[in-house]
Amino acid sequence: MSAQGMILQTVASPHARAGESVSVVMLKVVATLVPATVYGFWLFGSPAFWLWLITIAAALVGEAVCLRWAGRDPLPLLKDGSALLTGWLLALSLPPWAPWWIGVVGGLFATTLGKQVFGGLGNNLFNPAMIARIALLVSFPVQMTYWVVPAGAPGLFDGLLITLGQMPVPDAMSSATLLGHAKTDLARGVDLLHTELPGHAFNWVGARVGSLGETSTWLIAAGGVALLAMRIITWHVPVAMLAAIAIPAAIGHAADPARYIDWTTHLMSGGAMLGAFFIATDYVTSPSTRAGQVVFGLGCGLLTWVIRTYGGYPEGVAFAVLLMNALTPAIDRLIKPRVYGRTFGGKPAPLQKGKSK
Amino acid sequence: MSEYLILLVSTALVNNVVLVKFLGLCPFMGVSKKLDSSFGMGLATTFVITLASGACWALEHYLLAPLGLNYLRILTFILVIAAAVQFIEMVVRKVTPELYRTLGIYLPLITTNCAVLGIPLLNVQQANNFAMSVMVGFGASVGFTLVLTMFAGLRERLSLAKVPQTFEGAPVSFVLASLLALAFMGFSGMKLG
Amino acid sequence: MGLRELLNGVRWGVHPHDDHKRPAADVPLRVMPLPERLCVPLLQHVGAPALPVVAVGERVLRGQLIAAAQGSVSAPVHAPSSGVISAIGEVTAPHPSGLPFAAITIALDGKDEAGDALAPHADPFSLSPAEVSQRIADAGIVGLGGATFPSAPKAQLGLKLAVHTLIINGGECEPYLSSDDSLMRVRADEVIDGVRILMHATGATKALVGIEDNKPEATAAMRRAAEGFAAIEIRPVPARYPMGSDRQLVQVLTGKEVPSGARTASIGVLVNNVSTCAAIHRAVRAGEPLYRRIVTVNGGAVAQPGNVLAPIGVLIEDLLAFVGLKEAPARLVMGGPMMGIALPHAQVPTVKGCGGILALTANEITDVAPSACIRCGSCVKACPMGLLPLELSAHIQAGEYDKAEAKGLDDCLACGCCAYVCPSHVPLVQSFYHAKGEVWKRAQQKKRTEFTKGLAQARTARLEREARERAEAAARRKAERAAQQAAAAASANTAGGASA
Amino acid sequence: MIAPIASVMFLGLVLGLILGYAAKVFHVEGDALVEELIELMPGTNCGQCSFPGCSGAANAIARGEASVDCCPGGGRALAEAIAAKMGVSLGAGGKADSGPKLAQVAEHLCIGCARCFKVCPTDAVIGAAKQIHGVLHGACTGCGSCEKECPTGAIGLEPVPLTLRDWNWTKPALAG
Repeated sequence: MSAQGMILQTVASPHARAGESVSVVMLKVVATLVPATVYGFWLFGSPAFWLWLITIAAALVGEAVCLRWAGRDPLPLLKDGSALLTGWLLALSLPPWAPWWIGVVGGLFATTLGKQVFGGLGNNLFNPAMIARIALLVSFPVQMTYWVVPAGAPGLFDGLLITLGQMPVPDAMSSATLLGHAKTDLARGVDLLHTELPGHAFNWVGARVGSLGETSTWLIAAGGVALLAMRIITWHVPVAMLAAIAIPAAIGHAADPARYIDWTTHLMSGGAMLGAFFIATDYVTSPSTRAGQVVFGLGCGLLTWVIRTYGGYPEGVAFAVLLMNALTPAIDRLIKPRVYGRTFGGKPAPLQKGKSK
Repeated sequence: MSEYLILLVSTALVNNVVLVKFLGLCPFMGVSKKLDSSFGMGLATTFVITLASGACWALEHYLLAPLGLNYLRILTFILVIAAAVQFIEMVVRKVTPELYRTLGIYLPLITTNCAVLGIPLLNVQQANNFAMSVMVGFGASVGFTLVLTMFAGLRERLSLAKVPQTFEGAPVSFVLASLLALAFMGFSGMKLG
Repeated sequence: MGLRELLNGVRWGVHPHDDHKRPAADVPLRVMPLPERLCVPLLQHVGAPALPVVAVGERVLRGQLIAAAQGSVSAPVHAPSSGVISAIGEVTAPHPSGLPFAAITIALDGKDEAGDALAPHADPFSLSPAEVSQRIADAGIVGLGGATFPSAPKAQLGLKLAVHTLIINGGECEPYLSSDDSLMRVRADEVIDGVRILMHATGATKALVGIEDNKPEATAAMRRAAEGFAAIEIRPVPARYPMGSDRQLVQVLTGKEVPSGARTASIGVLVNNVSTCAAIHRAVRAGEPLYRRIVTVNGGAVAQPGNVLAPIGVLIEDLLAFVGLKEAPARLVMGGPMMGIALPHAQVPTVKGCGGILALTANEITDVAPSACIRCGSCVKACPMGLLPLELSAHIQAGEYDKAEAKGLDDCLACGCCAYVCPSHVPLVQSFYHAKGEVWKRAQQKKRTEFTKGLAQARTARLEREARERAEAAARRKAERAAQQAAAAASANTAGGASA
Repeated sequence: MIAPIASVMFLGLVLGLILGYAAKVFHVEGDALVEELIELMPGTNCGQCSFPGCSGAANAIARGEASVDCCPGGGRALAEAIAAKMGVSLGAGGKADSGPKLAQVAEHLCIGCARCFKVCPTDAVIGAAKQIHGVLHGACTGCGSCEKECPTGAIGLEPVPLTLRDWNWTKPALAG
């Protein structure tokens, strides 16, 4: 009996698989973002919707063009949903009435220079949505800090004109975010006890100035809890990050309320919730061990607070996440789980004889 | 004391020598393929910059300024730096031959690292006192080491990634460096205290 | 970390939603009728292959020795039934490569005539531990859980290292398989007696039988059988794959970890499978060598799945013909779905360590093309050894085997948890198999280089010595010649002088 | 005029003295690299790398004149060990490993001239003059020295047949 030519399949075990596919995971994340996004559309009207659509389309186009250029079939890879998620997250972090080209440039930047240059999904070193947001913020500071109050949502067509820059936005609509306002006042020498917040700067329900991801804090947090419940993310990154924002904020505010914003405002403002549950938990760019994720989350939170409090920019979540992304390989290298039968240093565990219990 | 701490943070992060001032890019691109060797490079450069900052301050204040030989500044500074590099080269060769071989030409090339000459010159320009000069040198080199090891860690991971052929090697490293610089923009305009 | 892990304290591994063990586990044990021929392999264990002691054409009887153990770590092979040796040659091995290995083919005559049994002993406890071990060795018993390490040298090692606890592995954590379960249900007394004999052979004072809590019938039967033996404790353990791995079971039952690279005996425990214990009972009490075992035949393509008592060496096609097939299987697997071997075809014999044959349908194997790793960390959470499968795999892909080794490749059990949970369907286990093979190859190469280096040095030394000896001999001859000439000259001189 | 010259001279002198002293303290004996490389080499001096013996190859590698994978006997394992010592990275592909080959005697061609016997660096060829030779596979390095000596072409390198023990899984191809 010869073995030649009889091998049907040389496949390694296991012969069963349980893992949910990548696209299912991505679509579940997207699904948890839907309530917050819809609430944002309701608050800011159709310009927000058009910008969201344009940003996602640009992200998908960027991904497809790169894949085609690399000689791969784009369609099956677009279906993994990662470019959709990237575009969506970027759209949630933009000023809702930003002009169309902000969405186009951001979406393209995110999937091309942020991701495909490094080899596509799984190989990018920085969170694509945040790197695009930062690139936009640094390059177009005026458009990226032009916020509107959530009032008088225009119709679909008017909204499209606003997004396309064909209709001027009334001055009365423009405002500053809470964090931005506080930063400006502190820089002018007005302390926080005497600052006068403009209307719509803060609202517990969420009808306030900001990006889609900032206003609907509760819905974002609810989406995050849903992700936790579906076991797509673990508690390590979000809890560590929120704690590392809240604890220094609480200490600072207790020490000097005129200089430091209190911790609830910190958590409810900017991209704290979106960052903690959806951005910092990005699988690709965060550490792969539980302990590493805690360190990563703490770093994100602390840097967020430091940049918000001392930095030149009012909001620091995106910067903090990117800086910690850059440290992720180092964290993964330094913090490893203990291997069974080995010490934390990786040496075989010493023999310990004696009676068992 | 807090003044020096602020100086340290400001030179290490806010005015990072590599990502904000764009000095010392040669070793930043050259010796960032392996985390261990780039950390070694960082330590060697830290030694040279800190020593050179102190020595050049002394040179400036006790030799060049009193004798009015300001035009010899660059020449004498380079002399001091070259000597310090020679010294560290001998030490590295003796202590860790592997690191010596890995660093290769980049070890003697610390001499031409513009950050090394730039920081003593900056100190003279800003009329820092001795302690501040050393602190600026140390802070800048800590920033250099931090960014270099960060970058090396990223590149180590990148070496396992399937980068498109067009971008393989230097191009993707430059893209990566620019994205890292973007992230460091977060520290810009930081006012401590 | 989910609720289940919080409750049972086990944080590693996977818990398949459907373990596919039932209904096969609940079907009464069937005895397979004798096939026309059997191919009994010579290497069914870890160690040196057995050496045939019969010739082609010779008639053998059931239980007769047909191949003897070779060396200290080896096991003999016995004829499972009576018949004529029709060939001693190569058959396809139950191995993914489909390469052949040596086997003795017996054309059965169907009479099933018994040969002389090994000396049975009514009271094994009156024998010395060494004598018990000898009987275990003579019966060809190897670890039946799949590791197939010969049981006798293992028991002797336990005795030498003074182990205090026997861990009896009734985990059977692989989905689909229920051969140990079935054995414990119907032959619990044999298992418990085997445990007692093994305790005697190893000098252990205590035995912990770990049974996964998804086998309540087996646990109850074992509890009944163990009544009155205080030293034997039946302990249900959480059903979680890979509970049946010795290191994990030791950890759960004793709270201790086996140091990396060491055997369990080094911490005073010895792990044996329940089937091995039953085989030991039969060998020592009844003198029956190991020539048959319970095999689970299961999978979506099988018409009547269940447990079958089958002779060792039966061809898979005969076994499948006995249970019947509903459809052509998409894959044949020896062992469980997590760690089993995909067989090249059905003309492959079973071996002592084979506890299950699966005929899986295309739906069950769900082969999906791998996509890029998204670093989700599922594999890290699943790994029972605390490794980072995603990093190991990335290093292996880049050809950095040394880095993979430094990150614990040797500690990998190849249990398959990582690949099971991977959402990108990365073939992690194949990567690890490949890397382990590569590392082994290099170690062999290194050993070889050292050996040949020694040979080369010996040769250089020999050549030098020969050259020196030649030179010395030449010098000696020259000196002798010179001395002779001198002597001749001197004598001539004296003669001359005398004459002068 | 004097001041600049004197000060630069002074500076040079001081730094020179410090460096001179440091050179003494941190003196490195010989080239340890070559020694370490020789230690790694197979030591059979078969000459297949085209350098004079293993020490010659080690010197060439240390000088950077030979590639780290120049030794056919050592295979990829040796190439990797040398690459690690040299602090260079060996490409994932490197030289294609065609699998091990060992010397084999075609008995019907062998005339028992014992020439192969004399050149084998590891004494792997057995037999005496006028007798058919054999090869001890455990000792053969596959260097091929014997192949060139054989007048009848009876001895040559043959690939080793694949067995269960040597078979290995292929590296899986990944997408993405």
